[in-house]
Amino acid sequence: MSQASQYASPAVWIVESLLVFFILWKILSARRGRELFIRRIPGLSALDEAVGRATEMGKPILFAPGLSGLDIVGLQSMAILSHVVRKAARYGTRVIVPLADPVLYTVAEEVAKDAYNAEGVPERFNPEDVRFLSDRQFAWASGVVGILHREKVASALYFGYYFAESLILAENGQMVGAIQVAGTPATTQIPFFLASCDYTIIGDEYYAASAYLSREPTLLGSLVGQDLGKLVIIGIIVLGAVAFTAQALCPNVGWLCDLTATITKYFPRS
Amino acid sequence: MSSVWNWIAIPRHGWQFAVFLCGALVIGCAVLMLLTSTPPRYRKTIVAAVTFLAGLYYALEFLIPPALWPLKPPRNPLSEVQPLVATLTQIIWSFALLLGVWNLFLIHGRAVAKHGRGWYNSAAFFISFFAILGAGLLKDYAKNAGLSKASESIFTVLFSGFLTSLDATMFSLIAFYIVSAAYRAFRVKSLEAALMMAAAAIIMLALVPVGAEITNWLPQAGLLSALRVERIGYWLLTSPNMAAQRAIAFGIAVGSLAMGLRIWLSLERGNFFDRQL
Amino acid sequence: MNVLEKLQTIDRRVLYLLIAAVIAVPLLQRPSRHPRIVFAEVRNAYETLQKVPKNKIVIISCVWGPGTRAENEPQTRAIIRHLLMQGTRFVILSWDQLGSQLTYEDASEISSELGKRYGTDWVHLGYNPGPMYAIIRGLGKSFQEVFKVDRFGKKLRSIPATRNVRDYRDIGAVVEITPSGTVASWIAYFNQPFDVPLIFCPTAVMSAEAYPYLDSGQLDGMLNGVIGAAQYETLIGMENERTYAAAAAWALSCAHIFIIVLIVLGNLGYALSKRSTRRGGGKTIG
Amino acid sequence: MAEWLAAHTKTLSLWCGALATFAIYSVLYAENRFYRLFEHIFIGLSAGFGVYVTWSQVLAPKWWQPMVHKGQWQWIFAAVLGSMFYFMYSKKHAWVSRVIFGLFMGLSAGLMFRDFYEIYFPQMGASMKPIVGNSISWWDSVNAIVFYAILISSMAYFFFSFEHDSPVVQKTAAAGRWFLMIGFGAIFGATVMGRMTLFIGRLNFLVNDWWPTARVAWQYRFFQTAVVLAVIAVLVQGFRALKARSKTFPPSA
Repeated sequence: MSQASQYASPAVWIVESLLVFFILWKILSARRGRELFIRRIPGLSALDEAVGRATEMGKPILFAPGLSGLDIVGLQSMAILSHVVRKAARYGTRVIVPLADPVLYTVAEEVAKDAYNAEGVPERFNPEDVRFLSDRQFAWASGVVGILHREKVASALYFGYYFAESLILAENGQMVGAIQVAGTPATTQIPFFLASCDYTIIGDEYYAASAYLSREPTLLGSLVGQDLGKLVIIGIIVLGAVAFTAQALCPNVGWLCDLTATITKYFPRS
Repeated sequence: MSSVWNWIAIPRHGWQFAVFLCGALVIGCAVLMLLTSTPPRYRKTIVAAVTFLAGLYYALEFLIPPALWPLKPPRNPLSEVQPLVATLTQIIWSFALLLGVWNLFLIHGRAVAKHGRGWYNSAAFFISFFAILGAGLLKDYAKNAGLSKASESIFTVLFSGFLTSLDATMFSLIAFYIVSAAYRAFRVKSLEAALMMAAAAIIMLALVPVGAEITNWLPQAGLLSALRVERIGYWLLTSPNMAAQRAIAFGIAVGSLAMGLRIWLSLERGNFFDRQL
Repeated sequence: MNVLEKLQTIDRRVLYLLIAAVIAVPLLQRPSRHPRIVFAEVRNAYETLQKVPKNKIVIISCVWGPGTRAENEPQTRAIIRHLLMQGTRFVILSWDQLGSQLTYEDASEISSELGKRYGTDWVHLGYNPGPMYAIIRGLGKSFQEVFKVDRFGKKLRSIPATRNVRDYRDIGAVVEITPSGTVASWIAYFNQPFDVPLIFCPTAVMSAEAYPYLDSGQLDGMLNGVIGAAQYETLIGMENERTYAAAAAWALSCAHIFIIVLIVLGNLGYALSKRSTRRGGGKTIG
Repeated sequence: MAEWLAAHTKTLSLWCGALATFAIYSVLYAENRFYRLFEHIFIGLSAGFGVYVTWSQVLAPKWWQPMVHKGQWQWIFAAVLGSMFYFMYSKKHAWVSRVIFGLFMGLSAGLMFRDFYEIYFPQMGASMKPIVGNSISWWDSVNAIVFYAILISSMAYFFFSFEHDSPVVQKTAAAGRWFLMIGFGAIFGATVMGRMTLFIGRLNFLVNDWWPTARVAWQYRFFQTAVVLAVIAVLVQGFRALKARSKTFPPSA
């Protein structure tokens, strides 16, 4: 292949500038205070139902952020935790939060306390309900299993980064008959949650859910910008498909052949 | 300019080496001292600038084709130094590998010192750490042939006996959890779960040799052969699955571009990133 | 309470013993029969390596360690055997501290079995900590400058197999054997820009996500877990040998059927218990 | 001593491997002391081995030797930069480590433009499939239609910035979630296969590598005694664990 393919072609400049422009434009305008719209995703209603059911039964809720640490996934899980605790605080339902990361533990404690304060019931906050169990994967998992059984949890919410322990938790949640709602960007765990939970928030929905709840401008702007970027990609694909179909239908038209050759040059197929 | 550079690049030997090495160390430490005493309000700017400049290197290396550089013959000078960047980052990065070790030393050192519950586990950590490190270094550097040979045997036992078995067994635990979850947790509660499990079952059979045996009564060619499990499973993998995975991949493509921009331009917000440095 | 409902209360440890028994049978028996069906992507991988010119080398990049040895080692061994048999030189590059030892042992064993020699037929470049992007990017420009020495600290310029390797022009193919999402680095920084073929040997967990890249031709072939390795062995003429990969393929067959049966039984019992709950009125589980 | 060790390395490794395997699998029965001990040995060994390999295969040949033996004194600057990572343990000066982390984060972020081009431009190119045409079979047409239906609806499912109120968008996105299930089914199947293979690997070790040596050892009286004692110890320990456990929560947990 020629040396040229190692560097940006004009097509790269056009497409990538367009994407960068959309993303930065939306992030910056969101940060300047413009209200951006994101739709409410269906998984959030399932979350509210789970809180409602625990209230009806008078049993606690379990909110497990997986093995997430203080990273983007972990922090977004805290945004969802804040929402759940506020809802539950309103009805006086307990939320038990077992953690596997000592740093995230301090953050979760703050988040829970703030949520009770925001609902005007600071006295209902029980520091015992936010627990650091262990930073070892299976020790953490067996700790959570213990909580599921002892506390007779009515709703189990799994939001964060999960590894193989997802299976152990979902199995035991099923055994105690809890309503289970999960959300994780970990692709390999999504199928297992889908198979064992009542509702699962999949892939990018996880980021959308937390941006929707936290209203953090950078996240919102970035999501909206990404949507525009995906539209650009769909547009390119549809135009390309039309060109290639036209060329396949009329293989002898010169300009169509030139057009498809140009497309193949800029969007190379090995 | 280039003569200064050449002067720096010359290898030194004997007393000159010692002088240059010490000089470089002093300069390095001075820079570090300067960094530690930077007033807090400039710190974020410095981190943002370093991040931006580092990103700029690879960005320009790709975005500006050789023809646009004012150089003869046309070339991208940033591409030329890539092997050097590779070596440098590799060595600096390997210093970071000891970070995790330092962390473990802190945790287990504290546990041993406190003599609390399970302190002997932490002691076992230290013993095994130094045993394999010592055996490894002795087998490479010991002058005494007997000692080096014995260390090599101990090293092999620790490595292929304990370490590889422990690692592999830890990973394989998940298989058991899948088994009990398959029985107790995977419930077809909704149509979408049913669809997923059906696709999974067909693909699981198609991947393994027994899949081909199950529908062996169907012909190998012709219209009916399309119903063979391995054909359906392979079609599911290469057609609908491929399309769904590509849709996810495009989402990741745009998502990682957005994430990259947020990091590169230090746009990320949230309590972690806003903390005072 | 009928049988299905009783089955629901089985202790999980019984299930563990059952799966062990189900898998142990084919392992003890060690059947020599290899899978009859060879997927297109495995055949493509074989043909790609077959076509590598004799004056070029193949890079085998191993990210795996003991954790996924059961999947990645058979792949590594099959590829190494193929390359040694047809006399294509290769270098092994390990990104895992423990894997660097294991891949060296594998290659040494096969090489002495086939009467080949370290240094002339193959070279092990030792452990590389990364960052992967910088190293792969630099590799296209200068192989010698990025790697410098082999795992014993010997200069690559003085080793016959690697003496004349300058940059991407002397690399005939890359084989990436990995349990994690590292293949994107090879696509983006080496194989796509320099148009070098890339074979992907992932653990099964990641294989489903690779199909878009096989479709676009960014990957020239794939060995899916140990099944891919068993199929590859069929292609290199080992279809009648009692290998681990063949036994594992049959053990997997049993395991998959066992799992599917468990899911079906579990769901039947669940459906029944739900029905009797409804009849009994208001009895909730747990 | 050295000779004896060298002669028995293989047997010793096999026995240690079997011991380690049983120790870890004991957690499947219940969390226990034996498991915890071996878990810590594992952490210690892998950390120690990591330091050894990093030194012997990276730092010694690529950093120490050029610096000390070839007089390339400039390499000392790499150590200064590398030391910046360790400031993260100081509360006061932790920010210095952010500089070096920033450098590496910047480097990998800068690659995003190339990533997007080299990885996803060919993906877009490969997605431009002709639907009908003279040289296209009906089966290819079907596959192309399936492809577009799944690609577009699945992408629509992940659009968040507009309300799904029009029935067309709503139906498309709903279909998208359905199609995604096939993809997740494929991941499910593949994951089960991968995890099972890892267990097969361990069982293969026990059955085909270790068991033959165990059968040889069974000829010795002292070994038989040791096995009987070990079995009794395990049974007693297991019984105690079971009793302690049934007090806390159901045994099948």
